[in-house]
This record gives sequence, C-alpha cells and structure tokens, in this order.
Amino acid sequence: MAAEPRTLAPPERRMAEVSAKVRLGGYDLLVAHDIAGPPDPRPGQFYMLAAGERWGGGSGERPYLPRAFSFARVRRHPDGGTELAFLLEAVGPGTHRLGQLSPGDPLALVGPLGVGFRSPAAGTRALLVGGGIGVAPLLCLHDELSGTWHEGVEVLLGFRSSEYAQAADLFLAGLPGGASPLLAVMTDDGSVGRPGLVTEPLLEGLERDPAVTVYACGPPAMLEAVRALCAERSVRAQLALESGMACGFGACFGCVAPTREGYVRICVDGPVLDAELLETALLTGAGHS
Amino acid sequence: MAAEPRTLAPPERRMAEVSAKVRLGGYDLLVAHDIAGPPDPRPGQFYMLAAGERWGGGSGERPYLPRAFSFARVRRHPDGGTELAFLLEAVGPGTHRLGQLSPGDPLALVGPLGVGFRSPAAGTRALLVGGGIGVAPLLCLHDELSGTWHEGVEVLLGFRSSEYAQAADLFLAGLPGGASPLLAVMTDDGSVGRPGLVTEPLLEGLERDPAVTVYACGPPAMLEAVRALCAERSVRAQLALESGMACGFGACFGCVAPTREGYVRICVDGPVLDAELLETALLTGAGHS
Amino acid sequence: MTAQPAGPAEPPAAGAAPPVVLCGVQLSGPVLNGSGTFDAIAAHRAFGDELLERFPFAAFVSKTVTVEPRQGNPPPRLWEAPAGLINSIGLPNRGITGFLSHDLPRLAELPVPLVVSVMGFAREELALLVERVGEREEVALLELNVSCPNVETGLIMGADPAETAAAVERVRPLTEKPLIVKLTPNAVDPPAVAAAAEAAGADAIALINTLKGMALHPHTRDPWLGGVTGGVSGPAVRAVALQQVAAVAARTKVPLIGMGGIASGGDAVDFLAAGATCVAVGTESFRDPGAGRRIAAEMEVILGPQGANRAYRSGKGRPRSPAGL
Amino acid sequence: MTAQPAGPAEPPAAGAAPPVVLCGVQLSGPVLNGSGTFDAIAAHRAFGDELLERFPFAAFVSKTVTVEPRQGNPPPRLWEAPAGLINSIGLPNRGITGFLSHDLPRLAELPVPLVVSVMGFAREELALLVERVGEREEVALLELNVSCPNVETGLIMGADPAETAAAVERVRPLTEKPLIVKLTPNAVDPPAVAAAAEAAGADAIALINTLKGMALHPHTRDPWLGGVTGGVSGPAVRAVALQQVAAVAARTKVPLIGMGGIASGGDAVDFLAAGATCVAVGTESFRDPGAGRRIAAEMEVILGPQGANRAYRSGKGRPRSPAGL
Ligand SMILES: Cc1cc2nc3c(=O)[nH]c(=O)nc-3n(C[C@H](O)[C@H](O)[C@H](O)COP(=O)(O)OP(=O)(O)OC[C@H]3O[C@@H](n4cnc5c(N)ncnc54)[C@H](O)[C@@H]3O)c2cc1C
Ligand SMILES: Cc1cc2nc3c(=O)[nH]c(=O)nc-3n(C[C@H](O)[C@H](O)[C@H](O)COP(=O)(O)OP(=O)(O)OC[C@H]3O[C@@H](n4cnc5c(N)ncnc54)[C@H](O)[C@@H]3O)c2cc1C
Ligand SMILES: Cc1cc2nc3c(=O)[nH]c(=O)nc-3n(C[C@H](O)[C@H](O)[C@H](O)COP(=O)(O)O)c2cc1C
Ligand SMILES: Cc1cc2nc3c(=O)[nH]c(=O)nc-3n(C[C@H](O)[C@H](O)[C@H](O)COP(=O)(O)O)c2cc1C
Ligand code: FES
Ligand code: FES
Repeated sequence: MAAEPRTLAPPERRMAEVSAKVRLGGYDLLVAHDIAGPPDPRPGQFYMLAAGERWGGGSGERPYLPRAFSFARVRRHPDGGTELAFLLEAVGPGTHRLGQLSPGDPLALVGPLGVGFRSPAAGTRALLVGGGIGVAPLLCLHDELSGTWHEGVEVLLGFRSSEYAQAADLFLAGLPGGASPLLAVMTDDGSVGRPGLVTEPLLEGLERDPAVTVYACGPPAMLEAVRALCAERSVRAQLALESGMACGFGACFGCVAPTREGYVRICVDGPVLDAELLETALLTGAGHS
Repeated sequence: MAAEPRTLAPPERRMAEVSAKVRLGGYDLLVAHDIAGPPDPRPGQFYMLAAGERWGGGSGERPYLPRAFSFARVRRHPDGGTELAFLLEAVGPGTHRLGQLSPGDPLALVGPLGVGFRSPAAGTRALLVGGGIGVAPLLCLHDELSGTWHEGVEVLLGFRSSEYAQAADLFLAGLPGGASPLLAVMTDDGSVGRPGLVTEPLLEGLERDPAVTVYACGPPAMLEAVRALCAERSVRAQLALESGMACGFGACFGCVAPTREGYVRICVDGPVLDAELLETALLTGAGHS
Repeated sequence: MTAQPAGPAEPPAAGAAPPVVLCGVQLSGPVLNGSGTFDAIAAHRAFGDELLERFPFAAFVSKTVTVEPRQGNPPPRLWEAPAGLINSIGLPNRGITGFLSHDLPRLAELPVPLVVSVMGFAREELALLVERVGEREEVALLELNVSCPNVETGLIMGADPAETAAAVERVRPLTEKPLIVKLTPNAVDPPAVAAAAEAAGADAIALINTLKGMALHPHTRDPWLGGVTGGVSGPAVRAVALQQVAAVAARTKVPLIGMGGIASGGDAVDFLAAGATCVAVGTESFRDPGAGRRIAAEMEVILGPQGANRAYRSGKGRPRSPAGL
Repeated sequence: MTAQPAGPAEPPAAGAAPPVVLCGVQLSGPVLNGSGTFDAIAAHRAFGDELLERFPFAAFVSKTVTVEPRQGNPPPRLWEAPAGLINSIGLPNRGITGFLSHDLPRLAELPVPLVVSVMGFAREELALLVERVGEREEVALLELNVSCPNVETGLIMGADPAETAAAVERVRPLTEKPLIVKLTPNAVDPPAVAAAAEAAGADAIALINTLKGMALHPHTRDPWLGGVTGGVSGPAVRAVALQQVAAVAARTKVPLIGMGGIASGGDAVDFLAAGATCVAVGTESFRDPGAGRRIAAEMEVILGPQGANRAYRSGKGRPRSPAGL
C-alpha cells in the first residue's frame, strides 16, 4: 500500500481561488490557486470540487454534493501554493455551475484523492488513449512522462468533433523543452484528424508494437473496447474509471465497480484500476448516460 | 371589493430583467424592466421576487421560496413595459441573493399583489411615517400623492443611522416639477436629522393638527406605537404589514395576522390594513427578529 | 361545473396535455392541485379573470373542509426548509355550512371539475361531511383527508389500515360520487393502508400529504411554528413521495394521484412512471401560480402526443423487485 | 483506545467543545459520526495521520456489521436529491468475524472511543453480534441498528415497539457495555418505539436513520438505484429528524443522539435544544470530511464556554405542547 501512487490530502474541505477560466472549444479550463494543498498530486488522482458560494439552486434544486474532477495540469504558483487546472465538460447542474466561476471566486475542494497511474511496466513504452473529457488525467500524466523520459510516449485522442478536439492542443502547449509528443487525433465526424474511433489507431499501434503500457480514460464504451483489445493481446492497461460519487474518500461506499475481486470503491481503490481486475469496463451509472 | 386599491397580476411567474442595481447606504436599489406586467401597480402593493437563476444554495441551503417586496417606484420604460424599483435590505439568504444581481440578470416575479393604500379620508392631509426599509412603499405613495395634489403631504422617516438615512434622498429626487416635500428625518444615533424615534415628530404633528390620515410602514414596534398614538386620538391610520410569506396570493394561508375579525391573510386582505382592525401591530414572526 | 365529462365549450385548462379519465370523470390533463395549496377564490381576487382563462389545473381540489369552522393555528405558520417548506396552517375553513353556502357556488364557476376534500375527527363527522358534500351536483369527486386522529380511538386514521377501512366503509354507501382517499406518509406501511382503503371501496388514492417536521427559532431555540410541529412539503419530500406512490401502485388497482415535491414536467412523469394516473402540484404553485399549466406543458413535451394516460399507466417505472419495497 | 474516559494524553478531537458524558463514557465533545457515513480506515488512506491529529468526531461509530459478510447492493448506489442524497448501499461489510479481526484493531487506533453498530435479521443473530462485539475491550458502546426486517416475524424491527423491545430484552443481559438503539424514521410512532427500547434496557437512543425514498432514471424512468429503493439523508430530512428527536425526548429519559441533515453548528444546537445529548453528522461529511470538527467549533461559538451539556440538556426547545406531537 505504501507504494501506491497517492499523494495525501488535508482532511478537510478548503477554499482555493479561481485564477482563470478559459473556454476551450466544448470544454472549460478552470484554473485554481490552492494554497493549502500538496504541490504534487499524482496524475490520475482527482479532487472533489464545489463552488465556494451558491452551490445549489440549479436545475432540479441541485447540485448539493461536490463533484469529482481529475486534475489536468499542476504547477507551482509563483506566489506559493499550487496551481491546479481542471478540464470540465458541462453535462448537468454541477459542471454548469463550475463553468460559471470567474477569476477571484472561491472554489471549495478536497483532494488530491484516489490512486493515480503507476509507472509503465518494465520494458514498455507509455501509450495514452483518451476519449472526450477523459483526456483530462492523461494531460498531467503526459506532462510527467515527458518530463521524465521523452522517448516514445504516444498519445491517441478521440473527440466528437473539432470543437472538442481543441483540448488536444493542450498536449502540445507547455511541454518542457518544446518537445513534441507523438499525437494522433481522431474525431467522430472527421472534422479534425482522422475520422473514426480512437480504438482504431490503438489497434494499429498494438499490432505494430505490443511492448506498451496503455493508459486510458474516456467513456465506458471506449474503456471497454480498450480493455478487450489489451486483454486479447496480454497488454498491460491502466484504466481511469468514473462513477457517481458522494464523498470521494471512501466514506459512502457509493462509487463501487464490480471487479474480479468483488466490488471496489473507485474513489479509494481507484480511480485508476488495472484492466485485468475488470471483467468489463462498461459500468452501470457511470459516465454521461 | 371592486373599489379596493388593487391592480391585478398575470396569473403566473414571469421574468423581468434587472436594469440597474445601486447601493444606497445600507440598502440596495434594484431596478427591473417588467415587460409583461401591468403599468400601474398601486402604492402598497408588492411583488414576489426570486433570482431568475440560482435561487437557492445560499446559507442553510436556502432560499427556496420567493420573497415579498413592496415596489418603491414605478415608471413607464422608454422601450415599453414597466420599470419597477425595489429597495432591499439584506437580512438573510433571499435578500442577499437579490442584492447580488447585476444589470441583465433575470428576475422572476409575480405581482403586483395585495391591496394598496387607500386615499386619505375626506378633509385630511396625508402623513407618511416610515421606519427603515419600511420607507419603500411610502416612496411610491409619496410619488403618487405629490403628483395628484401637492399641498400638505408630510413625510416622517426614521433610520438607524446616516448610512440608512440615505434612502430619504429618494423622496427628494424624481419629484414632478421639482416639488419639495415636507420631510423630517430621525436617526437612532442622531448622525443625520434629529436623534430619536420617528414617533416623536408624529406625536408633535398629531398634537398640532389631527386632521390627517396616517400611512405607516416599518418594524412591528414602530407600527404598534403609531397604531396606539392614532387610536388614542381617533386618527385614521393605514398600516402596511409584513409577515413571512410562501405564496403572496392567498394560496397557503401562511401569512395571517390576528385582527378584531379573526385571522386575515396579509397577502390578500393586506398588506395595507386599517389600523382600527388591529388590536396590536406587534405580530409574531413578522419583521426581522 | 359538475361531475359530467367536460363539454366541448370548455377552454382547455392545463396546457394541451391529452385528456385523462379519473374515476369516470374526464379531465383535460393529468395535473391537479394539492388540497390546501391553492385558494381559487383568493387567486381570483389577485389575478382576475385571466386566472380562469389560463386555469392551472385540470381539476380543482378544495382546501380540506371540517364540520365546524376553524380559525387555524396561531402564527408563525411557515418555515422555509432546505428545498422545502414546513407549514402549520391548522386547516382554517368556514366549516361545512359556510363552505357549501359561501365557497362552493364560487368554486362551481371554475372551468374544471371540482374535488372537495373533507376531514372528520370521528366517523360520524366524516359521514355528515360526505353526505352533505355528496348531494351537491357541483361536486365531481370527494377526497377524504385521513391525516388526523380519530378522537374515538386516538389513532391517526390514515396511519392504520383498519381505521382507514372502517372510515371508508362507513361513508362509502352515502354517495355515488367517486371517493378519493388521501394518505398520510407518516405511516409504517402506506401500501397496507391503501390496500385497506381500496378493499373498503375507495375509488382512488391520493398521496402524499406532508411529512411531520419541526423547526426552532434561530435565536431562542423555541419551536418556531405557532402549532409547534408542522408538515414538510416541496422538493425535499419528492423521493419519499415517489417511493410511496410506487409501493402503493404495486399493491392496488385503483387510480393514484401522486404528489409531493413535483416542480417540473420531469418530476411529474416520474410519478406517472411509478404508477400514478394523475399528479398534483402543491408547494410549487407558491413559487409560480401558473406552475400547474407549466408542468402540464412540460409533461406533454416529454410524453409526446400519445400522452400521459397511455404510456405510463402500464406502470413502467414500477419497481422490478417488490422485495425492494 | 478503550471505553475508559479519555486520558489526559489524548489530543482534543473535535474542536475545543466542552466534554460530554454519554452513558458514562466521557467524550471530548458532542459530535459523533452517523454509522456508515465515515470509513476511518479508508479515510486514513486518503488523509494519512493528519486525520488522526484532527479527527473530526468525539467518538467513532462503525459502519453496521452483520453476521455474514455482505457485498452490498449493485450499483448505481447514489442519487443526488434536492438538498439531500438517496443511497442504496446495502450494508456491505466483512461480517462479524472479518470485522473483529481486520477492522477492529485498526479502529482501535483512533484517538476517540469506539461505537460498534450491529444489525441482525433475527434475534439470535443480534445476540451473537452483541456477545462477540461486547467482549472486545476496544469497544466503548454498542449500537443496534434496527432498521431491518426480522425474518422471523416479517416486521421491521424498529418500526414496531414490541419487536424492538423483544430485541433489546434478548441482548440486554449479554453485555455490560452501554447499548444504543438506533431508530428508523419510517414508523408511525417513533416515540413509542423509543419508549419500548428504553423500558427494555436501552441506554441511549440514536435517531434518525434514512427515510425511505426512490428515484427514477431521467430517461428510461426505470428505478435508478440498483437496490430499487434507497434511504434519503441530508438537509432535506432535517425538519423530520428534529421533530422526531423532540418527540422522543418528550417520552424518554435516556440520552439521545440526534442526527439527520446536520450541516452547521446552528443545526446541531437545534438538536440539543430538542433534547439530544450528542449529535451525529452523516451526509455533511461527504461534502467536507472535516465537517464534524467544524460543526463542533461552530456549536461552541453559539453555546459559549458553558457548553453543550448544560444549557440544552434541560430540553429547552422541547415542544411546549405535547399535543402538537
Ligand atoms: C474520478 C473522476 C474524475 C472525473 N474527472 C472529470 C474531469 O476531469 N472533467 C469532467 O468534466 N468530468 C470529470 N468527471 C465527471 C464529473 O464528475 C461529472 O461530469 C459530474 O459529476 C457531473 O455533475 P453534474 O451536476 O454536472 O451532472 P449530473 O446531473 O450529476 O449528471 C451526470 C450524470 O449523472 C447522472 N445523474 C443525473 N441526475 C442525477 C442525480 N440526481 N443523481 C445522481 N446522478 C444523476 C446521469 O447519468 C448524468 O448523465 C470525473 C468523474 C470521476 C468519478
Ligand atoms: C408585503 C411585504 C413587503 C415587503 N417589502 C420589503 C421591501 O420593500 N424591502 C425589503 O427589504 N423587505 C421587504 N419585505 C421583507 C422581505 O420580504 C424579507 O426581508 C425577506 O423575505 C427576507 O428574506 P431573507 O431570505 O433575506 O431572510 P430570512 O432568512 O428569510 O429572514 C427573514 C426573517 O425571517 C425569519 N426566518 C429565519 N429563518 C427562517 C426560515 N428558515 N423560514 C422562515 N423564516 C425564517 C427570521 O425572523 C428572519 O429574521 C417585505 C415583506 C412583506 C411581507
Ligand atoms: C400550506 C399547505 C397547506 C396544506 N393544506 C392541506 C389540506 O388542507 N388538506 C390536505 O389534504 N392537504 C394539505 N396540504 C398537503 C398538500 O396537498 C400536499 O399533499 C403536500 O403539500 C405535498 O405536495 P407538494 O410537495 O407538492 O406541496 C397542504 C400543504 C401545504 C404546503
Ligand atoms: C451512504 C450512507 C450509508 C449509511 N449506512 C448506515 C449504516 O450502515 N448503519 C446505520 O445505522 N446508518 C447508516 N446510514 C444512516 C446515517 O448514519 C444517518 O442516520 C442518516 O444518514 C441521517 O443523517 P445525515 O442526514 O446527517 O446523513 C447511512 C447513511 C448514508 C447516507
Ligand atoms: S464516493 Fe464515497 S465511497 Fe467512493
Ligand atoms: S403568503 Fe400564502 S396566503 Fe399569504
């Protein structure tokens, strides 16, 4: 357990301050200055977020509970503390409210939470596969992997359309030493990159060179396709899962996924799980149904 | 009933647009452009207001119900429709939220509601007595009375301090033909006008000339003092009462005041009641306790 | 307006939702008001004839009427709760005689069928009420509010299946008009009460009434409400209401009128899916007097032109596992 | 940590609220967690030792333990309601043997006294649980969760006074440790159940557990929760909880642990005013893992240095009119 990629969180909710909110195609990039949190969350970990004021009163008298978000990028803030970037897709009252925040607004957060991605298995390259908003945790993973050893990290991203595919630009920006990743973009409508699903280049890549560790995050159907492709080829894969969450720190037992070892709580045993643990990544009630 | 000073409201909630929000000492002046409502609410009538978005999620997971506000001023909007001004004092989650609105924000409203002030009794002058935020309905009453016959309308206003007494300036501004009212301001701390309670100049005025009709709105203790002073001298008084309200149109039976004729609903039988109807104006659960 | 199916001259009342038949009475849509949450006479004073032209409900349910006149509880009567309201109104009403002479003729002018809600604190009181209301042709349906103690037995009528059955049996022969029994949610087993009411001759079941609740004064910490305790309504109770409607639907065959926190067409369709034939809107009307119409229109968008009475009367949303109830 | 009064070496756990004595066990403040709403072992993984240094509660209540291990209900297990949460967790736990060997030693390292919650589906199950937990010196108090059916009688134990009394009588002789009985709010008359539990030997009463509720999938309108129905908690249930606490306080003398929607010190003080000795925080901890500490600190501001146990144990806020209950 000591070895799990997990940075501990302070045991209470704290207030960060929104420092930027940028519209990025179909997404919002929300940047917050976190004074009291740790500087080194691990890629794949997440934070529970809520607007510091007026969380509630949206459609259906919601939101009430905080919402889980992978951090997408982290850096030291020049004035001390940590700057955290989150990539948000507005799908309901919580993400809608967070998308309304402006610089200076308080952001309530708890985190970093959960277990992040583990290093690639010995002798393998990292192959990152992201679908839609699922690219968020892959961005910081990519930052970290590119910072550590530049060679061979490959990124395959799939989006609905060019509007959403703007998130792919984040993988090019802010790279240390201007390194350029091996990046392939797919869109459902072919408006950017190749038309088709991200699993197509994944399949090609695995056929070409199966000595990879796959890191995947995206909608359940994509994750399940990735899981199955990797399982058939005995390729190691780490999947970042989603579930509705009430607490994010193992308190409510609400976020379970069925695994070969029974139900596990995605928030404390995940969100990153070894694909081998799963019979299916098509989880009920997860993702945006 | 046909003769009661009541303008009918459309039978559903509608959206107005905030056109201005001005800080006025301790109060907020909220101005809204109401397209679909009637142009002629009667002084003393009120509207049920709620923020058009994000009503809720404030302290204690409130507000949920709309809040009652006397309109303080009305005029035709140059682009059609009506411009309504409300004077707000932030005392809890509802008034706090309304005070956060900015020009362009939607304001949900129902109204005008209730019965307004009746004309002064034959042979009497109007004497307006307001305490604190209770000056709001007196402002439009004053506008109307000054517009109709200029002579003799007298206004006595009491405030905590100079900060709140800024609301008295509204009685000077916007008067037709630059007429200046007979205005006396009292403050608890003497920082503006005379120190003391507004009932002191009222008593002096009644002693000087009891041929008045008194119009009063303010905290329960003030209203009760006004009621008692007038009752002793058989002076006619119309009191604008307050109560917690859920609906504002007689649906919930929640806003009752005990009267000599039993409980009456302040929202449909009031908010303006003849002082004679009341044994006391010290109502339980009314005002800001 | 009487119990007859709405004639062609009737203006459509609650949006253009397709007609619904409740106990043989044809309604222009599935949305009623909850008893005690809309005073059509007072609303007519506030809104004038536009209220009748755009009447929010497909049938109008009166405030509960008792034998004797009641002043109601001392104020304060309201407390705002998170996503809800606690009320302690105390059933103010003119009493049956005043209701029949003063209120009923005015309510009969509404463009929709009339449901009269009655409450008796003893079975004979209830009998008197049902007899006197039942003989009035302006009245289409009767609703028995059984959320009160029976002074003879000390039991809350609607919390106990046998008490409820005895009350319904007593009054059933006294009128040919359809009888709705409105349940209290403050019971161990509302489906058992509903089943007992059905067996005793109830034609429909309405639920839920308010949940018992309380609030204290934020400074003195004394009970805030003049009536000490009150009833909770609004979105806060919706999940509880929906569960009870589904559970009652699983145990009864008569039509159900579902209510409790309905604030949107989506909420209302949930209640249909849980097995209700009609829904009622209570507290949401306080926020928007036109809520009934708006909700009916939103339902129509969700349900499509086929409408409420078909797709969902199958009880599609009824729990798959009765054990779960 | 054992049932002994907290020694001087103990770090103050829940803010600096004054000490409270619950059934002879001295606590550093009045705020506990609700059973099943805080997993101290998982939280330790997430927060590390800072959790122990700033432990949010003055006593820790375990998740409910059953005789056999349970996986819990299929997902989805959560639904967000207006100002509340519906959960259908299904009591996952390692079973008594796993709990005693795996969980209890870890929980014993917490800086506060330990309450173990148990549930049996038959009286003999409950007896086994009470015996095995009661003999462990790490445990300060036991809590009986009676919100489940008795498979022998088919009745929900905690909804029926006689069932509850029989259960408490059966287990009372088996341990000398204080027994808390945790009531279900889904009953006609919780005060009657509480009085029966007290007469049968319960040392304290905890309430409320969750209200039964349900939600449907917004598109398919099938039940959303894997367990079909669930339990409602959070601010939405607070008014109901406060009323039940006040009503139980009026009928019992044993200390009460009040809970249901507490999210602030003001809410918590309401429960003390209604007659509770301690309060428990459940759903609010999901929003803020440090909620227990924050609420204790806010209570201290409201109550002043004299503290919780004095001013309010008088039952100041108890309803003036028992009739209103
Ligand atoms: C570990 C983790 C990391 C995540 N990272 C990101 C990220 O980086 N960026 C991002 O944009 N998102 C991320 N998500 C997803 C994000 O948490 C959800 O999109 C968010 O919670 C949605 O909240 P909402 O209020 O906007 O929408 P909701 O209305 O809560 O809807 C979201 C989905 O929940 C269901 N739902 C609808 N109503 C309810 C209800 N009342 N109760 C419960 N469920 C309901 C439906 O399936 C709906 O499609 C992550 C989730 C997890 C678990
Ligand atoms: C006819 C009428 C006209 C009015 N005109 C004006 C006006 O022109 N300008 C203006 O500023 N105000 C006016 N008011 C008063 C205004 O409606 C209230 O100040 C407002 O409703 C307060 O809402 P809030 O959410 O800010 O405060 P709340 O928190 O609702 O508090 C207001 C008071 O209500 C009580 N209270 C506290 N908590 C609750 C609760 N949960 N449920 C119920 N009561 C509670 C307390 O006594 C508190 O002091 C008028 C009221 C009426 C009836
Ligand atoms: C202020 C108020 C008064 C009520 N009066 C009655 C009544 O007289 N008779 C009755 O059967 N129900 C009464 N009810 C209950 C409602 O009809 C309805 O059952 C309940 O409020 C739940 O629906 P809602 O959440 O939509 O309000 C009342 C509810 C409220 C809020
Ligand atoms: C996710 C969840 C799990 C719960 N599990 C249990 C349990 O195992 N045993 C129990 O007695 N109560 C359980 N409860 C009930 C809580 O202890 C508490 O009684 C209830 O949630 C009301 O308090 P709250 O509104 O502060 O959450 C659970 C509640 C929730 C929300
Ligand atoms: S979200 Fe609560 S246990 Fe995972
Ligand atoms: S506020 Fe509802 S009746 Fe007056």
